[in-house]
Amino acid sequence: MVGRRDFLKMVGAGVALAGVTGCVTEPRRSILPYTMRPPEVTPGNPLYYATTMPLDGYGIGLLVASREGRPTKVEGNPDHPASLGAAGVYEQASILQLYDPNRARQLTYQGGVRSVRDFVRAFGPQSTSAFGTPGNGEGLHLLLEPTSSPLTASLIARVREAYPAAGFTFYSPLSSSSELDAARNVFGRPLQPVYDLRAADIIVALDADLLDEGPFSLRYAREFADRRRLEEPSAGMNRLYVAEAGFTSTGVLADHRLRVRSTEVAEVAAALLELVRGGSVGATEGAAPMGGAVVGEGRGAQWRGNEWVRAAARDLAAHAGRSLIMAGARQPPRVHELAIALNAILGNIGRTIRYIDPVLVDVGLPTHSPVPLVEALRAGAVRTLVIVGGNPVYDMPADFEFGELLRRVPERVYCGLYRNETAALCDWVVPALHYLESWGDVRAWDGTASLIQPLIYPLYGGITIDDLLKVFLLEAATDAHQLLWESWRERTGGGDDFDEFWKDALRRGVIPGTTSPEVAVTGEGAVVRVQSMGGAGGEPRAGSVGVDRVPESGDQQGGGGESAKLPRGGLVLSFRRDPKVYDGRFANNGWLQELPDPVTKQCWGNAALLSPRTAARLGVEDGDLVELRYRGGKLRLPALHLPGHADDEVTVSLGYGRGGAEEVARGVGANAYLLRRADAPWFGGGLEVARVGEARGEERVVRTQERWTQEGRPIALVATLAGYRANPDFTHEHRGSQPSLFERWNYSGEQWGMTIDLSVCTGCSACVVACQAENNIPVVGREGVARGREMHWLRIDRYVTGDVEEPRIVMQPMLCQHCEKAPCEYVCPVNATVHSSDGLNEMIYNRCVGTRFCSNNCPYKVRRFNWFDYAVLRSPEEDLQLNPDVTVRARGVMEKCTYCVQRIRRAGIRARVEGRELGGDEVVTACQQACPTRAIVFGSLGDPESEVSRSRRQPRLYSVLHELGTEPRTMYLAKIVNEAPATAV
Amino acid sequence: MPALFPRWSDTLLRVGIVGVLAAVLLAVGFAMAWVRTPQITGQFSPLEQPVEFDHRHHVADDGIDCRYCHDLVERSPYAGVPPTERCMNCHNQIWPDSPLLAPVWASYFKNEPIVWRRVHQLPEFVYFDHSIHVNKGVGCESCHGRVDRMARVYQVASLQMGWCLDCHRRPERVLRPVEEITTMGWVPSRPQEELGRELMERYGVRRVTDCTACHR
Amino acid sequence: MVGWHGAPVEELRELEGHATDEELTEQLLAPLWSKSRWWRICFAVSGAGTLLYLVAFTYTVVSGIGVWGNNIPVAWAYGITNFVWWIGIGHAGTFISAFLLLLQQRWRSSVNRVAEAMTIFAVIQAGLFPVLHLGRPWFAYWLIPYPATMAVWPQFRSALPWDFAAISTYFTISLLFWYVGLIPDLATVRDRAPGRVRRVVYGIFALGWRGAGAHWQRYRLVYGILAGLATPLVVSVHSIVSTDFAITQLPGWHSTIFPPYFVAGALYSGFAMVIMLVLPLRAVFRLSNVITTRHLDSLGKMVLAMGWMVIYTYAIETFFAWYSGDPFEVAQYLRARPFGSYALVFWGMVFCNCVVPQALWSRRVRTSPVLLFVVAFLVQVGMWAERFVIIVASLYRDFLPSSWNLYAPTWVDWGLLLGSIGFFSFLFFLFLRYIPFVPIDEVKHLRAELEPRRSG
Amino acid sequence: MRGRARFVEPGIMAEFGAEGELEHAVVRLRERGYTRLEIYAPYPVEGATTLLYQTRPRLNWVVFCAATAGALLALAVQWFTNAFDYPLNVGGRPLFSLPAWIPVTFELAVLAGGLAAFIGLLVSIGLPRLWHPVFEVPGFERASVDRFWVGIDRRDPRFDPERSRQELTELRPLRIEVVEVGR
Repeated sequence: MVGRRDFLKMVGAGVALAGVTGCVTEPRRSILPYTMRPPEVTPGNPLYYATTMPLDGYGIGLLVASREGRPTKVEGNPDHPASLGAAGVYEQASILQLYDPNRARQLTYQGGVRSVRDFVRAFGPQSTSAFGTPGNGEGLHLLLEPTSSPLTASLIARVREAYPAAGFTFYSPLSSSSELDAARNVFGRPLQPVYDLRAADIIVALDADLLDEGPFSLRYAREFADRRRLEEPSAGMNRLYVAEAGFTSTGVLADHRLRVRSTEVAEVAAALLELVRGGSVGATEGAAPMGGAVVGEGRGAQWRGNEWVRAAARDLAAHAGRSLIMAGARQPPRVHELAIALNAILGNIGRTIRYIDPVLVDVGLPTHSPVPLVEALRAGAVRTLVIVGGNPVYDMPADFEFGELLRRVPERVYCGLYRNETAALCDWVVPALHYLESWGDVRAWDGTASLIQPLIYPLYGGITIDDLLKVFLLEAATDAHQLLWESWRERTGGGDDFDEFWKDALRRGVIPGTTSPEVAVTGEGAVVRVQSMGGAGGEPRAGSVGVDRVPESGDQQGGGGESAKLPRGGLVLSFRRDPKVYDGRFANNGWLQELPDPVTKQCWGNAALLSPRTAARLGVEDGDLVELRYRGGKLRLPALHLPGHADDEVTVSLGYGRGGAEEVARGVGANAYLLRRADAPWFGGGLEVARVGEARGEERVVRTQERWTQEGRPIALVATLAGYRANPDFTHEHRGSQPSLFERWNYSGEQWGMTIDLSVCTGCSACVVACQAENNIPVVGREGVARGREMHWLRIDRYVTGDVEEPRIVMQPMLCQHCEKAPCEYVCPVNATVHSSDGLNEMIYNRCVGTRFCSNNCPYKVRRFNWFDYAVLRSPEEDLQLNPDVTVRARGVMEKCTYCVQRIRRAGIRARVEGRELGGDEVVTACQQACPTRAIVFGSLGDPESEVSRSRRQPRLYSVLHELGTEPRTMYLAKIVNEAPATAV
Repeated sequence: MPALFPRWSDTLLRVGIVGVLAAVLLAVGFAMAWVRTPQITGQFSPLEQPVEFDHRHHVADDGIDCRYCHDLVERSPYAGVPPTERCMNCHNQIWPDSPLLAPVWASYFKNEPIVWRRVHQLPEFVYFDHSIHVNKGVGCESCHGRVDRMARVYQVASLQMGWCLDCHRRPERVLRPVEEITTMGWVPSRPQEELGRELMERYGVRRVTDCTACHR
Repeated sequence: MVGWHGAPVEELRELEGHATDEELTEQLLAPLWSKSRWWRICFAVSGAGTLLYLVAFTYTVVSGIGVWGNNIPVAWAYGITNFVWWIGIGHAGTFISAFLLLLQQRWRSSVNRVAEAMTIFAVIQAGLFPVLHLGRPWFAYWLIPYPATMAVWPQFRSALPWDFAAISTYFTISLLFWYVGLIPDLATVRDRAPGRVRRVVYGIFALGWRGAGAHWQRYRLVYGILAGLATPLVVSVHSIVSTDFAITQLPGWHSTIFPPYFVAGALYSGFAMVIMLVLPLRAVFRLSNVITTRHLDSLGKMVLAMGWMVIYTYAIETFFAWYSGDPFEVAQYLRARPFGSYALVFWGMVFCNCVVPQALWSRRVRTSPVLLFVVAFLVQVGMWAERFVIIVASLYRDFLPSSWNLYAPTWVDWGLLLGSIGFFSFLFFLFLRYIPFVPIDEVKHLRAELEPRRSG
Repeated sequence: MRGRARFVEPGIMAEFGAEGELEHAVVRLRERGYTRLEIYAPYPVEGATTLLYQTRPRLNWVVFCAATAGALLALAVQWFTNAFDYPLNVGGRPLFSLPAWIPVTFELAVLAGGLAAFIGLLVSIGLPRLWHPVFEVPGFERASVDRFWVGIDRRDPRFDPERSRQELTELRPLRIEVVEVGR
């Protein structure tokens, strides 16, 4: 989207503008009224539709705003269990994917354009295919993405009937079976845990990014935050222990974070279990080495890990039944088993955890592993491979050499959104529909089913997986809605009130009564099982939990496998889901590419993350180009020092270095899948790092924030809960009125203000994307960011505090502070930025001449300038996403956060038309709406009972750079960390 | 030896100097006047429309209320140009085969919109909301003029920012009871200013001159 | 001898070198008639520079400021640096003509016209940058309070309308001052020029000056009045320019010492520029009898004096930064500048502006054209660096470390800097070619006063 | 002295080679009772000038008034635009921000003053005037180079072509020229 060519485009676009003056009259536009206006549509006012976004098979409920028939913004559906009204970066950015001009537009066979009918002829009733009628499907294999859709499930079942010999595989590079395998090992059947964080006082996350990863993370973040938002010092707060290698959003909020190699998390878990079971916790305070429970062999009892484990164990013991231990998807089943055991012992099961039957189709069965397919391919047993969604050629473990295998398949079909790496190797390429264009259903993590309804007529044509399956069922394609409607009619047994039921389901976006029931498991049983587990095969040995010995990291299956058998001190390579492009499927999304990584602040690419100490040991400078050598694979990418990262481990994001036909994604970052191995999907030892030289040009790390520290300045304030209670007034220097020569401007009526609670900000950046979508903020591309010209109105500042070795991170969303004594205003020569009567710092784009004086005088540097005509970077398709309530800024003007003034004015007009005053909490800004943890509160200070007014009464309130006397309307609540009382043992 | 310059050159130079200065001043003055003329504002020029729709007939003769066609005006930023079906409500009975209605039928059957030309055109960076104005007693006539006397609708007001501000600063000079919103040629029963102030009181009308009231 | 302060007579004896006024006149008019090869070469070179300027200028206007290296936080960089630099250079001219006139420093006579021309051309350069650096230059006229259809006005709390007023006033007054000073000489050219065309052209600009007693009387009065107006103006202009920075909150900008600081700096670079212009002329046109070593000496002393004012301001602002104890000020002055990413520029500035001029303590340096030129040149470089440090170094390290970022110039930035120098010299060479660059009447007047009076 | 009469229209002129001679000539002519004399010189000649013009013109007052007017205008405009016509809350600053208005006020004062001075000069010496009888005088072009001329107004009560020529001759000028009233 923003390459060299586009730079020229920007430069060129100027020509049109050059010499434009104020008094030119533009040509008459035309008006095209409906011929028949749909009753629900009121041109000029947005309509909201409930739908659901499927991601790796699980649904997240959404409300999508539609303006005159074009979806413009994605928001969370408060009624949906996985959303609760919040929306993450993927959900919100998916709307840009809908309009992506690079999406596959034509159905092709070996490059030649074909019609759907041709496709049906090839595989449908008169199929000439090898497996075709009346065959039994011998040689037919379908490679699908994991799905939980009841409709799809039923179709799959029918396809299986029709072709008993047909093979099925469900693959997604990020999904892991550890959790279910562990459950199977422990409970004898695959079960899926659903956590209730509201009920947990102590949470221990073992390499689990519960706040930002997984199909229920939005809900978990909300629940977690609800137990953390301090109304007053005396209020209670949950405590979070995190053991992880990289720095995740969860690590950011950790009260006690242990940076430990991914390979050693199992040891930590084991030691934890040991202490908790030993029951000695609490009793033997400080009675030093508890049995042999010294984690991290070779580090000695001094190692901080011991302290962390003891503190966690003590807390867990003290909060039996009100605690929670979670293991991350990256960890092998072993760790999950230990977690289950811990939860069982502490009696958390049934209290903070309930188990339900798995939601995905076939989940827990071998069809969820790519291995059988790969073997079949190697054996040449597959004659027709149908790949629906995903991008296996790109994201299968490198040692499968899937691309090579695929080439050998005689008949290859791909159905997906893009002409990606996989499409390039297939004869048949069938464009798929975006979820915002299609009918369907999907289930959330807790089993709740919800409907997917289209917001717009297919832009580029295409079919859904259901349509595709119907082709193989030799059935004529029926109307998608009809199909869905019928399937649910029979599922619910019809009934006269079905139409009502259906309408309601569509409106609310949730199908009532579909949430999976809890499966009763007995905690005791679990513990017993853990202990009595036979040592067969890769199964962990019984003793491994016992006090007598700590498992070697080498024992770990799944995680390390053979590869992990390495001498300590060797380097571990660790892969992670990218917080922006996920597994690579969003790599063509400009918003996400330009979204700074929550912790590293890197845009447009990935890097080898490693701790400064390890870097020093390897002689790798920050920003050097390094070569990773791992089990025969090589990968070049820039190194990036990440304080707080585990030593002797290198983390790399998946999803970059794409080679498909997607213009934005192509050539951005390095493809870490090339190093991924099937036996060690998430981490493994034996990595070598070689410094190549200084990274230049396209390989350079591009970051929106170079600095890690606050340079000792009081910007993002942090205190411990104890400290806060001891001295609740610790922010008093940073608030209150400042002496001023001017008498205060008198404000009346609605007075807008915002309060941001740093205690619950994970840095997930949902607000940043929300702002981008709501306010038509352009993407400036790698070059632009490299030059320091990113346009985000709302950025999240990340600062490390405390000890350099074991840093804490505090996230500070930074946006226009709407200062009452705004420094930007009095320096504007043309009155382009002034104050409104309701206390907004207004920015009038059409008056701005672009002196940039305001930006220079803005102490918060939240103003953004249109260095070029960025509008030309948007394709006509992407223009359809633009919010008609917000001006698209011209070249050469300044812009900034307006507190979503378009929403304020719309609400104000609505209220006054209805002849009432505007409520203090009636207006919701885009960022506030998206925030999963409700860290952002917005409203009128004029209304003493509004949420924001109440937040202003908290003692930990303060304003940034208060000493300057700018009197910001955006204020912050200092971050409170809930450290365990006497951690020092 | 003769002088370098002839005698008349004096006058020539002086006239020249004065002339140039005068010309500059005049040019500036002229430019300022020019941008206020209909040539720039587009006032008073009826536009050729795809359908020969005569407001005089529909409003004056038939007495159809503005809101029958422009039905969004009270609840949307847009007054709303009626969908074709709206025309058909009457015209499938009245003059169904009038040649003037040919394009309307065409639109109706082909289900293709009639492409009207915009008469009142604000820049993209201006956000005008009809609903708030009509609900607070600003009559259609106040901005659109006597549409009931227009064969082809044309723009009456300059629609320049200064013109907007006049009302926003002194609404009492135009406000009318909401019942009279669509009345053409309405005359206040009492002195406008007095009535206006009372209506401001009643409807809670404020003097809105915040920039973001119109620019977002 | 009337009003002969400043220079002891004997130091200007050289003026008597020529037998008659006519010969002196001829000598000073010679450059207007002669076709010097030097001039052609210089003119061609400066012409090329002007072309570069046009290219960079057009490219910027057509494509947008994005073609510069600016970013957030460094929203101002080369553009404003060049602006302040040029306006500073533009100060010495009027200062020499006006202020020294009031002080009756008669040695100014030989150099003031060059200085004034320099002022005007420098102000032209300075005036272009603020307009060019706008995001939408075609709306620059919005800074003028005129009754617009949008009924919105400029905002006079901002320093930019002040700038606008100051620069346009300064340009107008300087132009008038220069032109008034020119009238008698234009008359001389009118009466001496070969060929009717030239005589007519110069004649028109001479407005029919007859050198009558009445003319001279009013003329000297008005010249004095203009000088009286121009002197406070000179001081005000750079003070106002300094408020572009001083009225903000930015550490490194937010400082009450800025107005005097900027004026001193301006005169500093201004005098240096005068030296750089005068010395070559003196050599090329063999004017050592008119522009005497005494002139060089005085100019040298001025530079030295101004240099010390600048040194003082550097010292005092750094001291205050430290003394204030304000962490942001301290970080800016004691860390970001001397040890930050632009430390090299900073130390270069210190060397050029504080160390180099000390050479001027020696009379040998002051009176040696070559050495003097080198010093002046380095001072020029130093002053540009100073503005760069003030602007960029303050912006790239402001309040929130999260927004800190570096600035790197593009070829357009360089093109505009060099191009503006080219354009400046282009205008200056035109001036040399078509206007007597030494005020003939003043020199003759001075000379007459030096001569033993002839008895009637 | 009103209108044209303000400026001397010489009927006869004499050329001298040196400032001293000119001054001497002026002194002598004054002794003979000539009241309307004018001198022409390439540079200001204090002596002769002071003899002819004692009164100092009131130009400085003109300039002063103009400057004051400029200042007031500037203040008025700034008050009207920022505090009266469209009073906007700019950074919480008071509408009437007098200190901020000083710079523009000062600049406009200087501008007005300067223009007044310049125009005043031209008016007070009757320029531009490209043609003037004296330009018809042969050799007058050197008045701007190195010659010094004295002229006697033909309206001078004592003026008489013959006598005046006689009296000028006694001053031993380089030459004497009668100025035709050019038609």
